[in-house]
Amino acid sequence: MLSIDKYAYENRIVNWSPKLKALLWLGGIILAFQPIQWLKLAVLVVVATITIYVTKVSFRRYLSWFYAIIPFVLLSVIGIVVTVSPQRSALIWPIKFVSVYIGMAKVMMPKAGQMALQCMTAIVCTYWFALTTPFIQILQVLKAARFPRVMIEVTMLMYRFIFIFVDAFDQIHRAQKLRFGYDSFGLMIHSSGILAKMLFEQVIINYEMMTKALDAKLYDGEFYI
Amino acid sequence: MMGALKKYRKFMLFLAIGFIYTLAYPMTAHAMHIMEGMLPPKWCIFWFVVSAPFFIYGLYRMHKIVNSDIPNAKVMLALCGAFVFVLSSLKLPSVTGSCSHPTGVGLGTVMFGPGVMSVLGVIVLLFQALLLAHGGLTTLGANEFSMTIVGPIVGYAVWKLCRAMKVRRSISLFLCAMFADWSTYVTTAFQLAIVFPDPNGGVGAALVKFLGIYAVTQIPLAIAEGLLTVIVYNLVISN
Amino acid sequence: MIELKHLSYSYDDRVKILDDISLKIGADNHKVIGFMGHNGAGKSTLFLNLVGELKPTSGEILIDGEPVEYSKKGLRKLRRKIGIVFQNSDQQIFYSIVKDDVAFALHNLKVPSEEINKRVEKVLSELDILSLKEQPIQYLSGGQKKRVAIAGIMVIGSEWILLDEPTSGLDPDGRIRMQKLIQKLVNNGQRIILSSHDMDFMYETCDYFYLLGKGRILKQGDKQTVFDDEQLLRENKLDQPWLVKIHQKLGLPLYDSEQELFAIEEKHN
Amino acid sequence: MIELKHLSYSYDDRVKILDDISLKIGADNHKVIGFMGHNGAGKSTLFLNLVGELKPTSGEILIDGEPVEYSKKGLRKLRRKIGIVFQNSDQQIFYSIVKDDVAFALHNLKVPSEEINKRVEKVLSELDILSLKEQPIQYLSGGQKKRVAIAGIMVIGSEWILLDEPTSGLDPDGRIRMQKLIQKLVNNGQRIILSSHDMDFMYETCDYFYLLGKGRILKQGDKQTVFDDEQLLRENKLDQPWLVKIHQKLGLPLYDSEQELFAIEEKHN
Repeated sequence: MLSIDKYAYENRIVNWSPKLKALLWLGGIILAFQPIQWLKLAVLVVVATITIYVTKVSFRRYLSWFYAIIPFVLLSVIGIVVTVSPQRSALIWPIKFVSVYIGMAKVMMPKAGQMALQCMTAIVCTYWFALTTPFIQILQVLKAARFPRVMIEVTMLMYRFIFIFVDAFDQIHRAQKLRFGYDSFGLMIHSSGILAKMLFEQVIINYEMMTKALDAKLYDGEFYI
Repeated sequence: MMGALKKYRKFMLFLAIGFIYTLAYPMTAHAMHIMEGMLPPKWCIFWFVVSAPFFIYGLYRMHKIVNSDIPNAKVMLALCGAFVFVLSSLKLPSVTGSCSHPTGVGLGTVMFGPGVMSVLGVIVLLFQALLLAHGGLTTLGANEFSMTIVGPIVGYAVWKLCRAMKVRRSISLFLCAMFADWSTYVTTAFQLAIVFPDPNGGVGAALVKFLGIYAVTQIPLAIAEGLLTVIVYNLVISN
Repeated sequence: MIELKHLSYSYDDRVKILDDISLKIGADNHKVIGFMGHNGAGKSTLFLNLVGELKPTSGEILIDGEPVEYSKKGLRKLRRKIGIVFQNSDQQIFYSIVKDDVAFALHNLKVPSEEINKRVEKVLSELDILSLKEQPIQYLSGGQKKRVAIAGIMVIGSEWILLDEPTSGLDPDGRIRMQKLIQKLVNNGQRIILSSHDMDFMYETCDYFYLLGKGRILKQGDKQTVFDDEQLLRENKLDQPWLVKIHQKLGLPLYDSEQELFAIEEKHN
Repeated sequence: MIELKHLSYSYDDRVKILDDISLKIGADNHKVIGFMGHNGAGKSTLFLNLVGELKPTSGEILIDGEPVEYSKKGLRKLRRKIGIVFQNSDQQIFYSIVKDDVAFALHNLKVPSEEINKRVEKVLSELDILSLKEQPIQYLSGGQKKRVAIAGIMVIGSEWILLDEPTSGLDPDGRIRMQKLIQKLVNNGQRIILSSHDMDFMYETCDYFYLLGKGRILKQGDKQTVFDDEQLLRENKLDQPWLVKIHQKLGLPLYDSEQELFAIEEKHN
């Protein structure tokens, strides 16, 4: 589930300063937002290539991280270009609907294309950052950016606990699936409910045990960062 | 476990209510996320600025809680946050063929007061952007506003209203879940509409378009989540 | 019979957790088959492949001569043939009352409720926990919970049951009861595949063994064959059962179980 | 020395989980003390009383002659003397990088950071996990996490360390390493209290034993004394270690460990 995290610890530039990586990310984002279109495209290709090289990730797996988001980008593009107009000539693929036409607005096409390109370039840059910077280093960036201490402490703990919950989630989900708990829509809703309830119980069980463990470690109210 | 339940009876009750809120604020994370790079810089900044006061208020509340008499409140906050994050990966099928993911942000709202969730919400969004590759860093402010500010406030208001009108608990939950969800998506649609107005109909027409697009995924999802909420509520209560 | 043909599995395209494994499980009428290997040797990955939770990267699995199909229907068929009980009972018991939990799979399969009741009762009595039927789970001991978890799978009526570390967390008494339970299941016609770090338990319980290491089958055979090579076991972070040790080092005969040893040796004295 | 005087504990004022226990732990220079008992016999409750997580319903605990104070300061003092490692490693690791988590307790003690680094490195190398120093916790194996959890307590340098089921989930190799580790801790001057269901492990590792049942101490003594009574162990759902069994039933001498048995018997042959 959290395969990105694993790559973040094993890439070629894991030891670079996280602040430098954050600055490079910012640079990439600025390039994605600047107006020259070919430069965006160049950044997209270059950063994607670099990412695959430094993380040693297979091209197929790299692409797989885009599957989930491309539908949403497309959906937004459709939202931008589809319009209703009385003039047939302003539209691509017009469909007559009563007295007006529904279709894609010609004037919006370049804008939609630019938005899609900008979006993809920015996503590629953020992936580069996420895949080369372990979350522990991101905490250092947050610290350097003077985020409040208590927020960083909670973030740090949350990062650790997420893996405990993911484990529990996987185990419960798998056990349900093997007992046919997800074989229909109704069963899926029901089983998801049980799963959520069981995870919720984990919050309490873990809290109880962790309280004891904190005492054993002489915890005094502060997590050092 | 049972020992724990008995010992923490009051605390458990508190948690149980919080949990129900969690599912009652089914911010549909992935479908509702505005992707990285989709908003122009000035709008990114605008939404960061708009969300900032809520965030700062959240931090203030968080400090209060940490300094209150809840033992190890930081651990509790982080456990709730991790729970919310993992719940957000619970897959529900949606009409678009891909999967939408409900996520709750409400647990902390009731446990620790309304403000805290804006901080925990930011952290969850950060994890989603960096560990799951969903959403984005530049659009974090905009997503924060729709999901952890508007959604919870509307959901909370609906819940309060239903309870005041003595609507049955399960129906209240159902409505609360749906309205929290819908208000989030209305906000997101609005955020996109002002950036990408329709060439013929302007912002208003664009809003209708984006609402229409999201409605396709959101209506069945909201119903599924409403059901889930009621089921989990019954499971927690029957224990 | 379960047959693996050149089965390989890798999580990330880099390291092969299972590397070209070919074997036939349950040939020659073996009833309790043991998989041994150190932590991380690939046992769990293999088990998850066997129940269709993971799809082999290459190679295939045949059940009674038919290749497994990874369609929804195919998987459903597979899971009615092979059930699995995981190590952690708490993560596979979903209801608070024993009988409700055991009935979970049957409800999902839309079995009529009289039939469900009958089958649940039958399984519970086979596992000697009929008295727990109406009990809340949270007051059960570790051994009892383990039985409930097993009941939840057994009720499906699958031919094979995979048990992952069935003795973990049990006290010595629970361990002995688990051994007896497995024997009883086998007598009822059930076939078992298990993995455990408890060498003595494995030795006394299984009748055929596979030693898994570095994603490959390093050795297979009956007790004598597999536990004979102390060096190989050591290399794989395992150990010989004490019955084998006293056979090899003290020159005593090799006994199949403690009971046998003491029964026979007592006669001698 | 840890002394319990008429210690009783009850969660709900009805059932006494611990019932008027009086004993002196660590008298006569015992270094590794084992508590045995079936699931639910009260071992965990006793351990939680020893580290001040639970306050005795009646009776008291004395550490080196001084009664435990249940003020914040008193408890802190107690926990610097007695550390505890729980069974589930995940619930006692709070940082995502090994060295950060091990350093946690030292930060809480306000130890200066160069000193912290030194002590963390020392502990990690003693536990043979120095190579894991910079590793993220989430990708470690169960056995490695266990070591990190132990390191996090060891680093405090407390006189006593309580280990609850230290071998659960470990493969035979991990089990042997745990045994060696405990020996190492003892050589460093630390004293260990442990509980485990693994009788063979207990037998070889501990030098003094308490048998807990129904909230009372049913028996105490060294190996010979405690494991001698097969009947009593059975009644408490426990078992004899195999070294004791072959001594009693085959008439071999009673050896302290496997190594000893085989070393001596080899000489004979």
